[in-house]
Amino acid sequence: MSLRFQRLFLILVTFVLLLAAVLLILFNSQKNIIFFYTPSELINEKPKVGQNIRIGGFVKEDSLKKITINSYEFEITDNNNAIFVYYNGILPDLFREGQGAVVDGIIEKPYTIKATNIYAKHDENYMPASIKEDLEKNNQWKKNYK
Amino acid sequence: MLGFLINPNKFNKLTDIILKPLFYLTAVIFLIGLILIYYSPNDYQQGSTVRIMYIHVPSAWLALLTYSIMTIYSIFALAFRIPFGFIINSAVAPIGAVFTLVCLVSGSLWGKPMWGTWWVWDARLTSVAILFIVYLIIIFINYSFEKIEVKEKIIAIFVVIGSINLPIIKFSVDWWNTLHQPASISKLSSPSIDPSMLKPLIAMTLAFTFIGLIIAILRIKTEIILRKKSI
Amino acid sequence: MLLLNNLEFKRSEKTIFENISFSANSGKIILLKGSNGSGKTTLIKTIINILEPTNGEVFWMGEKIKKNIFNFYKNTTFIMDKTTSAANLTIMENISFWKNLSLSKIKKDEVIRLLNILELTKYQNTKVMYLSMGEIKKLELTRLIIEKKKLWILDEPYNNLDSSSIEIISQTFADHADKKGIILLASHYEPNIKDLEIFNLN
Amino acid sequence: MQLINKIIIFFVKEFKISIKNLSDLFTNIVFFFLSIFIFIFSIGPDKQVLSTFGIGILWALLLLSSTLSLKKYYHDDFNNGSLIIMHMGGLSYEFIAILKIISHFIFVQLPFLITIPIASLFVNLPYSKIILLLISFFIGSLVLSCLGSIAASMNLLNKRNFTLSSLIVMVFSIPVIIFSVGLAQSQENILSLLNILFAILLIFISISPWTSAVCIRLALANS
Repeated sequence: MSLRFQRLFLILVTFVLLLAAVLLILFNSQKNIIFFYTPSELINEKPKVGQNIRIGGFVKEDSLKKITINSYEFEITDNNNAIFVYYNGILPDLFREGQGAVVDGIIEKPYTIKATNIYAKHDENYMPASIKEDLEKNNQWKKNYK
Repeated sequence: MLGFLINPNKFNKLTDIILKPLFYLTAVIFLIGLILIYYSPNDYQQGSTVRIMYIHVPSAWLALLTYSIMTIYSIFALAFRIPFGFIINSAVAPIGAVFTLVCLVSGSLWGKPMWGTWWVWDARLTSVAILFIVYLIIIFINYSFEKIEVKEKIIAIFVVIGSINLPIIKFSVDWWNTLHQPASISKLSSPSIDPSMLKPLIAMTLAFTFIGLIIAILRIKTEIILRKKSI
Repeated sequence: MLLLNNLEFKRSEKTIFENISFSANSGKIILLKGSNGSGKTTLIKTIINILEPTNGEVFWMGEKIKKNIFNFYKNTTFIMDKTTSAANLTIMENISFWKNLSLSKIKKDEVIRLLNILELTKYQNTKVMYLSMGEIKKLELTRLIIEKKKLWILDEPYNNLDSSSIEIISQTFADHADKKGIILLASHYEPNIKDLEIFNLN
Repeated sequence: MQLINKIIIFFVKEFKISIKNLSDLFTNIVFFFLSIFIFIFSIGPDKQVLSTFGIGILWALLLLSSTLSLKKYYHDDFNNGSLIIMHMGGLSYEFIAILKIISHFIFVQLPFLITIPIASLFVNLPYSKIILLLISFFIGSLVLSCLGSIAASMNLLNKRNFTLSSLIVMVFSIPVIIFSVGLAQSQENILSLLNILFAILLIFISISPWTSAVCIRLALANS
């Protein structure tokens, strides 16, 4: 077999393999590289009690309660389902109601998580504080700026 | 016209002319950027911590830009035997590494007050950390081979393979759930960053790019001289 | 048969050799002669297509060798200045590897006779790493006979050999030339072979 | 037909060499087990802890011990000229690289695979996970063979710094490790993780012969 034939054959095989690989990744990657689950995904997965889990979503409005000086209760929601979380420790600066957050924790009972770590997630919107006040004065402040 | 992109002599000639004006231009833009940052408003959520963005975003952009340039030059250098591409690779890699490090460190400083952690292993942070290691390996290869002809080609091959990482970095925030927020600027449809904050960001990005360019020009000139000597 | 046309090789702007043209027909023995660093090994590597010439072409049977390199290799035995044998295998294992790889039809008793001539028979089942340099070189040279090819290209075949072995080798070369073979040697030593064509590289 | 003959000859030779270098292989395996022991001693022999960390430990140590054998990958064949002889025997460098990858997988990585069930006893893995672990090791070690080929061929002419090839292998193996450990630990979507791992394998199988061939050619031209 000549060199040219070996090369051509190999190039063909390479392309087929690469194509297959790209297709496989495209069809499968979304599910797997997960930093956190959303509450709905968590409910679908039906995890066992006592399992370590990380969920992300928004802190539900009017759900944050301060119990003692350093312990909190709140709900994480994705507008469909909500998970109840309680936490002992210091909350990050950005953590507030309506704001995105990621919770590291253990499932205590279904729909309830005991958090060990809380990260605040901020979105890609940047806006001067003064403009927000103006907007709120004129009732233009919409909820799509979370 | 574009000969300076592949020809060392033309590159030297052109850069001899533009280096000084470029230097003054950079200084002016950098100063303007600093002033704009000083007068830029606080974010409605993050307060004045948002000012870390004016370092973090430009350095991240430059880390990616440097690697993309290296990838393009490596492909051209390997395919069309343009030796200038190899010169660029070994000259520019440390610059990229430094910008990646600045990006990682400033991001970490930003993450602690905002997210509540210095570091998490989400897709964006991990892939940028891998980019940093890739830069380091390129530098190691640069210093551990004796024959220039061998090492430059091996660097180019390595750069091309490592470029798989680039789209992963760029799109990691869109493809997967990450703690890191998605991109703000490249969304053309809905501007998600206010003009009063966009202006200093653009000024700083320009300034960082020019600083990188100046260092790159100086390093490339040195590399050209070194190679002429070693022959 | 083998034709070098205006061959030139530059390594990072430095010219190693240029304007090398010669042809080698059947039955010829050509010695590439030159002092250390004159580019003998580089020239040989260029002919064998390990290095690409910056200019010029090598032809085999009137065809550019690059066009069908394996066709050229099918007719070539290349002996390097370093060893080719796997240090961990015995002499016989190495020989059978070479024999099978080159699809040679040499018979077993012929191989034994060859080893007898070169005084290697008693080491048949010894690992190569226990042999002396001269014996390894002799083992290397058995490839010339085993592979049964037309063109022999050798880089410094006389290194580490004693005078009696040199005589055997020179005799082998003469025999091969009589059988219409072509031999290309690079060496700074000038062997005692008649009809030797010398090509000076300096 | 000739090509198949040559492939068989190649593997016969590799087999003979690896039989004679069996002690190297055993050294690697002993390294693997000894480092498992050291890991166990350093985090304490608590069975609960071990079974949570076990898969990660096994994977990390497999990676480290497979980088030990990198020096042998192309070095001997390159130094004694076998690469040129094989090329002149009618195999392109790309093909030699493929054969080398397969032989490295068979003669170096597979013996590790056989020892995995024993190793998993030490780290107290549940039986149900061993099958998954073996599958992930099977794919992962093939990827490691491909990566080893890239790294070892890149490092052929580097006489000063041999750790560099280990670094190259380790950087590229990060995705493999992430998905393999994920596969061995997950309960759901095993199939899609397996698919991703397989895709990574395909990518590295398709690029490593080309890269290795370029590097080998470069090394031969400059030696």
